[in-house]
Amino acid sequence: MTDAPLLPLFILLTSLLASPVLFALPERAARLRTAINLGMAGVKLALVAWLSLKVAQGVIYDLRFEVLPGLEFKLQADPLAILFIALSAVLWLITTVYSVGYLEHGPHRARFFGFFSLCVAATVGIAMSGNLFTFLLFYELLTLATYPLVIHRGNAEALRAGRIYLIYTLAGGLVLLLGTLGLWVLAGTTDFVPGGVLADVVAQNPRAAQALFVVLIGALGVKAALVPFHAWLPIAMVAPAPVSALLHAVAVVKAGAFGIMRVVYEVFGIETAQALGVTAPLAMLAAVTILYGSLRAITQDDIKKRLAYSTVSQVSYITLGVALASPIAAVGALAHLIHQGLMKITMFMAAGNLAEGLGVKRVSQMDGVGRAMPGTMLAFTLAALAMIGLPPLAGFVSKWYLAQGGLAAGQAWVIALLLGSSLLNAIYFLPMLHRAWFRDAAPEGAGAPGRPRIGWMLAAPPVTTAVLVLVAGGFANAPFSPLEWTRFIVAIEYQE
Amino acid sequence: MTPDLIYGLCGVAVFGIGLVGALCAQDRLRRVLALKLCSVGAGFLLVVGAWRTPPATPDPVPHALVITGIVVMVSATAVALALIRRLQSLEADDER
Amino acid sequence: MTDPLVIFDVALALAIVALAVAALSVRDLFAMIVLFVVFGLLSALAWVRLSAPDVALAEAAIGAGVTGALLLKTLHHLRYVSGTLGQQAAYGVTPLTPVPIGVTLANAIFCGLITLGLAVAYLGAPAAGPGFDALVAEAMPRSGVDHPVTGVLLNFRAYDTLMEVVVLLAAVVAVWQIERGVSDAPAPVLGEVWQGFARLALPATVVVGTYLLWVGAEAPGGAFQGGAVLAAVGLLLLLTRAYVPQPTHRGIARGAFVLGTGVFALVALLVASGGRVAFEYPLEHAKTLILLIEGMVTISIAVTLAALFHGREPVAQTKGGRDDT
Amino acid sequence: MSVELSPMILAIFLPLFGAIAAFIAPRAAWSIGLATLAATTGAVIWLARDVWAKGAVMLPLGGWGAPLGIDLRADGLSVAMLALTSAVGFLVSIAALDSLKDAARQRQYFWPLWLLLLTGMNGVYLSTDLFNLYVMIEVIALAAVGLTVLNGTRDALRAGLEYMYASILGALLFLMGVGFVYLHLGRLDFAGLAGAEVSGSLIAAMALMFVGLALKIALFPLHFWLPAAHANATAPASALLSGLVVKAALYIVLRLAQYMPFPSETLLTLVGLMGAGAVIWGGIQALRAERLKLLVAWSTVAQIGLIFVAFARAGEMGLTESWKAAALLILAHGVAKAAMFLAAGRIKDEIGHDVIRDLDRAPIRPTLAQFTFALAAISLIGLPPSLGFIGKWSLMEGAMAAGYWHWVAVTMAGTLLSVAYFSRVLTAFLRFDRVRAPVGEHQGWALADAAPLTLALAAIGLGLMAAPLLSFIEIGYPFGVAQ
Repeated sequence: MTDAPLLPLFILLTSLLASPVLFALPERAARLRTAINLGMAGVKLALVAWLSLKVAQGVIYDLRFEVLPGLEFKLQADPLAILFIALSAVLWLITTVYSVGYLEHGPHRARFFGFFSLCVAATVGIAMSGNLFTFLLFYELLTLATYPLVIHRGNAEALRAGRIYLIYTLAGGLVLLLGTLGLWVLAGTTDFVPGGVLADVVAQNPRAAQALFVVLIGALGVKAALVPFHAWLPIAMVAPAPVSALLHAVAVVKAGAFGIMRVVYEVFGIETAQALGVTAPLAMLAAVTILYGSLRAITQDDIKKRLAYSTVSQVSYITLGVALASPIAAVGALAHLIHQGLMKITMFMAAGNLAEGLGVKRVSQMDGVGRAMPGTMLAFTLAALAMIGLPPLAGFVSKWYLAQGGLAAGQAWVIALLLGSSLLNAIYFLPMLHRAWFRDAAPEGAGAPGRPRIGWMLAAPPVTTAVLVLVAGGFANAPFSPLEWTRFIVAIEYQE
Repeated sequence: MTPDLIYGLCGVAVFGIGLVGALCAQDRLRRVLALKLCSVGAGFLLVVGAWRTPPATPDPVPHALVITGIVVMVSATAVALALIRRLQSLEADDER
Repeated sequence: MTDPLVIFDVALALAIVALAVAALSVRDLFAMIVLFVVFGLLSALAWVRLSAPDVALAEAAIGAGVTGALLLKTLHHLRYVSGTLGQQAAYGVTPLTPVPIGVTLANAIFCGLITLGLAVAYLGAPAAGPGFDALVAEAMPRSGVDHPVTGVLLNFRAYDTLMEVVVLLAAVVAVWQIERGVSDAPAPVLGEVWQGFARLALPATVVVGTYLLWVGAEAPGGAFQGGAVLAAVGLLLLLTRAYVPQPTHRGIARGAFVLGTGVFALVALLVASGGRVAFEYPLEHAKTLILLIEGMVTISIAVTLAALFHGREPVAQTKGGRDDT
Repeated sequence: MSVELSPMILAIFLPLFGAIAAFIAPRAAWSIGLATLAATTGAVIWLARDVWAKGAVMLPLGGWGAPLGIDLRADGLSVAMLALTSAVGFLVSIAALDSLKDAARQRQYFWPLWLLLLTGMNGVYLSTDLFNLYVMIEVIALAAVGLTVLNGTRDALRAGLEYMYASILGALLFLMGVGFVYLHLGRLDFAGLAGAEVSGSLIAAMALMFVGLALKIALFPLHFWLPAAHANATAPASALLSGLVVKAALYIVLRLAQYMPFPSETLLTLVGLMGAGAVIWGGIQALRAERLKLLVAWSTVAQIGLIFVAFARAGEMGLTESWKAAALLILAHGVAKAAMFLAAGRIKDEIGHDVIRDLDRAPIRPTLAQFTFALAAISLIGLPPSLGFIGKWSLMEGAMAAGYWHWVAVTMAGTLLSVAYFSRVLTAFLRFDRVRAPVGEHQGWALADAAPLTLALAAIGLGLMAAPLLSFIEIGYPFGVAQ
């Protein structure tokens, strides 16, 4: 059936095995570390490309391993997994470059890159999990791998943030364990199957199924930063910039959103979920989160905090698209999984550059930074405009499909929601752009000229991702574009 | 009133007295003694269980078990007493 | 006709219980130990009454005798280090923190309830119920010995007995490990009259011990009782200072400690051939092997019990107590 | 005439001869010890192959056969416990080589005591006779107390004495129970227990034996002796005590439950409640502990509680499955706790103290030991994919399926508590702003870290092998006897 059945495992191992090697390297072996990092990221990208081709040809990858009687550790490479893996592979490479530049002289680099690798491995594992049990395994691994990254600075503030992060995510993990067990006890399987595995249970015991839905979504909602479980995300901003970038773009919040997708599409099945009457409340919750995140973002002066609240809002587009239960909205949701990642990572890396190069950490300090760091700010601007939804950028594409989907599902309020949200996006992003480009730098402010400039390893990554934002939007209909791939997935999930 | 009844109850009583001592006695030496009382109580139970109305001979297996129990108990007692002696020496050093 | 015996039984049982209570409640620790030894002897008497002479011998020799000696030795040590050696009575050696009477009372009531429960359970148990009687009677001819208790100890349940000797070995290893350095308390010294008596008693004791071991195959007695009596020899030697353990004797002592265990285990292992399993002595050699084991075990028990009484490992006498922790 | 060896006999006699040799020749004790451990491990592997191929195996010692004689019996569960003991024991021994290298006297006595302890534990796992179990737990008790006070400090001696009292009392309660079994049944082998009619004296026997064993296991509220004893012992001794010794008594409980019918649901619930009390109380005390080793010791109290919750998780009807969850947790805790105590010992050695509050002030960071500690914590908390997680999963699965939500709640509360108390330590490892001197992070890459790290990795990795592990411990259908 396939020439390399273990391909998904190899992809997982590229980052999983890199991790102990990176831990063991002495602190000063910086070149070797960078070589291993970039090498493995490159290898992984190549393997993912190969895998994508194979999956597109209809090859099915399915690796199983029995952990307890009947309970399997299962890796599968379905198109939905590929979407997420591809995102993580591309962004791992870019973020690695950025991290190497960012931490050039910082302490504890061996530890940092070890956990960084582990974090990517966990993300890949989450993407390829073939059942909820395996998903849980990697979901907890992700928590454990990101915690040391969040508190990397090792000071009191970082530790406080880390504690809050840990409380939220481990409690979420525990609830997910409860949900997984519940699923196992109710359905006798935890497999992800398009169309879901709970149709019988829903018919017999809708109460239990509803409770299960609440438990699972609640657990995943912690990482997806759904209101009211979002509080950890803005606090976790004390992490170093590359960590924040990774957290917001691929790793943690996306893992939550991705999990919600799996649960709605492949545990319950979209029709079953709709019949159970749980999608509408989920859509409402997503809508509330979208508005709440945007509103809170407006008042933040700290750049990273503003971006964090923006993430709270933007990631919920994905949940919204899933919950609307319309294929077109689903296309928007899936595309947004990618697009939001590209946009947000650009902005975080740019914010990191501002802090590193100019010492600018607050919106109020941003006057004139556009002239001081034109490349970085150009990337930032592009991403911000894409977020707002300016055509033909990536964000516009997702919002367009979401709106269409809302109409198709007979939920016209979605259009109002999206318009309102875009307006709010503009309200908190445009002043930043205005300050950066149209105001003069304060004479002795942070943006004063003469400060040391950043190296190419910091400058290039945001520009690269900004270009990707442009490409993903402009060439949305090209083969192998995220959007194209998304349609492929939706056809499977809606069993068309 | 047969001997097994009388001594059986006697054994249970001795075990109980030992138990009270083991839980309530504060002096280290006395606690060791209380434990020894418990073991004698358990011995009584087995010996009584082995007893058969004469002229029948008693069951030898429990007898062997009790002998084993006695040797085991003296070993444990010796270790506990060694601990007490060592501890007391160290504590006396502290006070000086 | 059994009336006098019943009266005797009841009186003995009451005396045993009373002595147990008295031993635990008397304030003076020396009196406590004396009461305890009497308690042990009376228990042994009760076991003789219950047709268990082997057990009674063991209890009198080890349970009351050796244990009493160990307790006295410890009390002596404790009184020495706490500086109360010259005083008439010793009321406890542990610094006590007062415990609320309520707690003690609650504990006592709790234990009382447990005891009551056990008594009820005991009364409900079948009297002279099923036992090993028939099995033992049937197997005795193949055991190699004539005395059933010895048969059980050294053949049917020899594995238990081996492990019991292991317990003794563990005890002496642990005691040597715990009590270290040079003793700070002088060994208790017997008075002169006692010394003379002890010297006279020594040969007799050796004879009694050896006899007990020998008759064990046919009549009450055996390795443990014999070992205990021989250990008494050791105790007397130590007390009369006729023998003072030297560091150079440690090797021999170690050898003596492990002798019984080692020989026992080796024999148990080596008989397992020709379709036999471990501990399955060939019938024609059973008596010889059992006597060999008993002899070696007796030596080990005697030396070990004496060493347990002596306490710490004999080390070179250097002033100031070396503690290499 | 050639001697026919049986792996069961070897598993008991090899450590016994090793102990004798190590005691007689103190200078060579360490090499004798390691060789013995290796040989014993070999015997266990041999036995495991036998059991795998033939199912449960029996050996009537002396050829008499139960009930007159004593039988040795090995089934999947016994072999699993034996394997745990020799594998963990071997690695702890290697770690002990390093951690005792500067203490000649401790080293001299460590080996004979530890090998005697091994004799006793292996004896327990192969025994089928109640009185024999009593003798075995006394062997264990004396050797374990000797190990507890190995370093001879006042705190260790005080804790050791309390341990001794508890141990003797526990054993005597057990003996009294044995007496009642004899009164009722007239025999003491396991087979005699199976299918015995429940009567007053049998209930008394069971209660006495259970309480006695609970005292030895340190099941709440009889746990008072454990924290001090395990916290004050020297590191390899702590690892053996916490990882292995309490497991022997736990195993007996598991075993007895297989043969004796549980008299009532209420009693099982009571056992579960004691476990729940341990989980909560142990967790709270671990949160309050000021020293690292004390924290680890309190976590043992909590984890033991969890094992009993697993035991009671699905009531009497679920007992045929629940013991497996308990067994998994026993194995998981054995491996992980040994790793954690060794790691804690390494951290204490490197930093010079184990006051949790000041761990983050230390300029020295024994990275590998800290990493090991974290891995062990993952297994003890029960995070995937560790064996601890699988055990917890089985526990909660059974409880949920039976609708016993209170046990699910207890488990979750216990998990949260364990996260809370372990993160006190883990956070200190990663904090740097309280250090005055430059931090040396990669220090302490000693060979001594290899053993605990291996154990910790095993604790995690075994989780992925739970399915074969479970099918192995089911060999011999230990519960089949009662049915």
